[in-house]
Amino acid sequence: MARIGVFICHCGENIGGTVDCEKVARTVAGYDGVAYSIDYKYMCSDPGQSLIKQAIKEKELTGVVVAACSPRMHEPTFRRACSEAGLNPYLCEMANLREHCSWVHEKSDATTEKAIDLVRMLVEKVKKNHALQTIKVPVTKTALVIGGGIAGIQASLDIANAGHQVVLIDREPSIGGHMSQLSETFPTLDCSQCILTPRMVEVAQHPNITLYTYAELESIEGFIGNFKARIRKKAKSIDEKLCTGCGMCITKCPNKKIPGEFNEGLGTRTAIYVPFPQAVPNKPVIDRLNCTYYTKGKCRVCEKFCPTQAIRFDQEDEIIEIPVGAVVLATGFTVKDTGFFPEYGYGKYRDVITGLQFERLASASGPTFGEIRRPSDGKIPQKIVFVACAGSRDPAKGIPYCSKICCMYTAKHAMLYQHKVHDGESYVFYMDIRAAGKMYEEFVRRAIEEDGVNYIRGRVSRIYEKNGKLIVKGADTLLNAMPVEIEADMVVLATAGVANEGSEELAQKLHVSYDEYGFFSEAHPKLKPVETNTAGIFLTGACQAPKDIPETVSQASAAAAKVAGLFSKDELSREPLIAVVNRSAPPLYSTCVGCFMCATACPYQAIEHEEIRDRKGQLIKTVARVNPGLCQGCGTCVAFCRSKSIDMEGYSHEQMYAEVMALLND
Amino acid sequence: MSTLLKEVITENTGIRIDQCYQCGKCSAGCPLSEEMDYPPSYLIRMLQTGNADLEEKVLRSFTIWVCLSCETCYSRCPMSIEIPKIMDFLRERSLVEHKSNRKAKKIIAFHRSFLKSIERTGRLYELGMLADYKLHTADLMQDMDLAPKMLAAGKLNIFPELIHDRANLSAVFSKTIKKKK
Amino acid sequence: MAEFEPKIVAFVCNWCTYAGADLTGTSRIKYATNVRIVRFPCTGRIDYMLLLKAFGEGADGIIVSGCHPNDCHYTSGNFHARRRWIVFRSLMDFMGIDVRRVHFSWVSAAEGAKWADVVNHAVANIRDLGPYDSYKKLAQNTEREISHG
Amino acid sequence: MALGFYPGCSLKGSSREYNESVLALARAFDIQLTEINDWNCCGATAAHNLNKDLSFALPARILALAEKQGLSEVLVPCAACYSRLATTLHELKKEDGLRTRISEVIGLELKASITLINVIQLIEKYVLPALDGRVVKPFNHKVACYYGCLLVRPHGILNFDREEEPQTMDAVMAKIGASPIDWAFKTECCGAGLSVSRTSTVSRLSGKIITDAVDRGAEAIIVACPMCHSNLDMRRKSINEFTGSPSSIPVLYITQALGMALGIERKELGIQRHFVKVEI
Repeated sequence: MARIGVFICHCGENIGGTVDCEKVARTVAGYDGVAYSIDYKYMCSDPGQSLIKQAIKEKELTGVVVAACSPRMHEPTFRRACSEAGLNPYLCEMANLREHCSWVHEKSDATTEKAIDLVRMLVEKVKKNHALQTIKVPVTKTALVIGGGIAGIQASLDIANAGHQVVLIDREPSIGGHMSQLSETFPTLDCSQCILTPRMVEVAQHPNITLYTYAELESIEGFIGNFKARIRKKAKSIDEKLCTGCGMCITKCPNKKIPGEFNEGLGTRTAIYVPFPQAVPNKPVIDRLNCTYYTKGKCRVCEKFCPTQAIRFDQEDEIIEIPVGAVVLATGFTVKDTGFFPEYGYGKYRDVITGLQFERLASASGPTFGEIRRPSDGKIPQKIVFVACAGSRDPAKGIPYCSKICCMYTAKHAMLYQHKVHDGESYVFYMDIRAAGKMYEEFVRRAIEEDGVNYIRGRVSRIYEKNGKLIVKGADTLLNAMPVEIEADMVVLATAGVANEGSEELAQKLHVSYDEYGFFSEAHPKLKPVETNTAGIFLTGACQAPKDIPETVSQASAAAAKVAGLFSKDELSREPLIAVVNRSAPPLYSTCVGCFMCATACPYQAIEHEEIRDRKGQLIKTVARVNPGLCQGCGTCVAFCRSKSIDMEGYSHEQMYAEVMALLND
Repeated sequence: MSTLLKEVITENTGIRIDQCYQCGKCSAGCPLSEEMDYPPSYLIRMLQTGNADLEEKVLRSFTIWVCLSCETCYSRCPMSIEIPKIMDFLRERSLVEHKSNRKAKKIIAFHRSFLKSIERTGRLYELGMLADYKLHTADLMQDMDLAPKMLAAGKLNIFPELIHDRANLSAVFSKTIKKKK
Repeated sequence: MAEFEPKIVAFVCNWCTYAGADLTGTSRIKYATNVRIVRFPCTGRIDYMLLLKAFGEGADGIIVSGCHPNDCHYTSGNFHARRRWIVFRSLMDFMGIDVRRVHFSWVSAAEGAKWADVVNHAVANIRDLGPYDSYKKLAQNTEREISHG
Repeated sequence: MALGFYPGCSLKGSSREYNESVLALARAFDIQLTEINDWNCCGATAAHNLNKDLSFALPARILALAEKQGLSEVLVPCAACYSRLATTLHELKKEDGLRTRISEVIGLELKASITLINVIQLIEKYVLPALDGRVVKPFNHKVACYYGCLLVRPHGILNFDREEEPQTMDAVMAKIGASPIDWAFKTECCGAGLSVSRTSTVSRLSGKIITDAVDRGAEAIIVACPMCHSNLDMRRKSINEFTGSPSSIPVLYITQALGMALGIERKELGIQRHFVKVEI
């Protein structure tokens, strides 16, 4: 005979002000199997919890229903309290009288009636609950970090320094990401490479970090603590063990006119190349799409000149499989190119460039060795226009959000330009200046007040070329929207930061959700900023949304702390609310007929085949079995099962029927 | 019924004036900006305030009449605000309230002569329209050199082309622009 | 005569619609009291036979609601739910069950206001349709026949 | 090939040569054009400037007459008329209430089922596929294709080419041997509806267009809109006075340019009617 205790919470006035809690307690007390029923001001308070614990012991309760707020809020609290009083925590259920009743209805009899119904449903459900034990799973203490920009580098170093193994992969031939392309960084104007390259080297030399560049995630399976990642190491066409990075091959490669990715198309590279001089690892790869040997069948000049015979034209992609316990996504972002802007010439004007291209022009290691020169004729621009919000905050172009970093880097660009071209004139067209950050506002003011950058509040409507000048048509909205026309030598568009191409596919591989713009979604916008909704997978940096370096680094360290926390235990506890296939006495063994419809429905490959044999080892039947480590408890298999042989703990057929029946038969 | 002009605009056109975040791209691209008393984004700002004096200025502005409906503003507006439709609405409203800008007299006279010509004949009778327009603007000399050249080139009809069902057309006018409110 | 107050059962998933209904509460958006929410882990878990059971026991209407397509916490549960619903609906229709009494919708955890709309819409709609006694009687008679031979 | 035809007022008056060249081209490619019976003026800028319902009713009457006549695809060469008809069609399709109201105003049944095409679409669809071997006098000149406003904007309604730097006219001209130039004023406004009431505006706006085309070496400006043509051609004297650098660049309808390349008599194409002499 069930002995259920029901505890009605007033939540101060939150529930009590709308629902007649006393009446609920009184009514429920009369139900079959209810041994105790009481209402109280705050059930989640210490005295409230003591009330429950005491009742469990004194009334020898076999189940508990707490009628209070949403179970999404306090279910763990009350289950813990039950457990402390010696009652299996899974024999505790919550009725949601606050979010689903008192807060959404006016005070009335109907509201109290609904509260009574909700409690009755859960009383009937809890009678069918089973005592369950948490599931323990082992943890593989290796983290996979995807993406080797500053986010991935920082996360890898932090995890590795905490004493855990890290596998860092990057799809480019070198780590470094966008930060390695930057000239100087706001608001301190320190050189980006100077602060980044030591970290890159540290990654390469760290005993706990295994680095695979030119590598991508092929697939991943498993669950928190127990993933199995398959990584495609793309063929670099060299033997990395033999290559010394002497660079002879690069000097000799006859194919020198390929637009270089690192210089954002403003410089060229060879077909066998390292992206930039400080690359890590500093060993070349052959770009097979542009290599004459691969496209035309002959050349092999690099092979001839390589002093260590390290060139491998027949190398193939290699797939390696590694067990990991956690994944950190740090795949970064990209910026829209100038071709995205019809009104700014569809990218056809060579002297209309992106902010990232300007970084390369301003960088001492860039194609112009740090001199600001026009890509078209190499002349130093005397008049330069910067356009903020190019694509960002533009719903008509499909990018309604603010890209966050452009205000600051545009101020930096204008400043760098004024530092390098003293007699030059610079203009910034902006809509709002978003300089929220330590020393950020001061930085922008410096650009305006000390470096004489002309800020004009208005958006540029059109850019066209006339007699070698770029005509920029804007308006000054602080001067009654007066039209402003500037004949510029060069225009820099602070183009919108957008998700990397292929981010959706990657998210789907990892079962991580993403927003409509392709950025990965955090599990909670405020309280879980580095978690994803898939346990064991974390994110950091601009793959979640555009962000600057300080923010990226802090988020990377945060993700690393989460991973370290996960790796601090040898075993993980998991909720036992999972599917089970029934078992019964011989000769039936199970009602499962082995159709494996469940396996087709399961998104987690959690359904296994189990062979039932007699003592002689003779096969009697094959039935389904749920791997408790893999099952996430969605219950799709339960709805699919034709013979009702698979059921779900916590949401069993019996429980759900009991709930519905209780609701409709008062 | 709302009394704020911006809300009246929303009720009649579905366009939400408060969507504008004042980037000024419309004013920057408008070919007529420099001839306007208030460039488009500025005019929208005036409407956003809900200030009665500013609304009055909008209805009395020259802007709404010099706007050519070239649609450049709308095509580049990041918020896809249909400014030409707003201008259409404001013009009609300005006329109804007898607030049209003095400088726009000729523009309005032209539109009126144009419609009068259509109402009478069904199709545009350019010579008739021009005569009517000149009568109303007292600008007798305007385009005097054009007409003979047009006649010579066979570009001007001496007589109007009349459509058959002119009764139908005159009904259309009396049910729309001539409807008594 | 007092207005007919329909009994409506809502089968919702834990991750989107249940959380969305929580948000309706936190936002203090009011809606009709006629709905009782039954929490499932995922719409994929919902066995549509339970809908028939609910009608048989006297429900006048049912709401089924989960995550938007592509937003399922379990990746694809809501797609399974939708696919099975399409099949099940035509079966219900064929059997003569009034399919207008089942409201299928997507409400995300961020759509508190939408949940209130879904409920109010369903209540108004089912109020117009009137009590669903016919199926209840049929189901109970059938049950009696079966148990009494 | 049979199409409905809405010439509009300009083509019957001040832009007669556009009508002549459209008809000449249609004859050359066996396209039967059936004029809509008893059509009226679309209301142009004047109607939508003064009264919304009238601005829908006038084009709606035209659409209704075309439907009554059983025409399904209607050619509208005038970009301004096209814009009014397309906008009306768009709004009528969007809003059933409006359709009922306007149908009552015009006293005619209104289904809003017509498909409209402009002259360039006509050329792309019916002329280019049959063009092989028909060009006898390649139009080997540098041309500035001028689209103006109403051919491409608003894209949501017209769904033709792209709003910035459109290409379709350029592609057609290249097919008949011309070299279209890349220039900056393809879709800038010429002053259109202010032609009579604010001539100075027209001189300023059209002046910029002509100057840019000439500066970039164009030998002719190609248009597909009677308003653009009359502003750039008939108003040339005042434009020249305004810019201070007189230009004699001719302005041709795309149909005239095609006709010339096909060897059709210049007179048949109405070229003698231009104010600015066509000496190419």
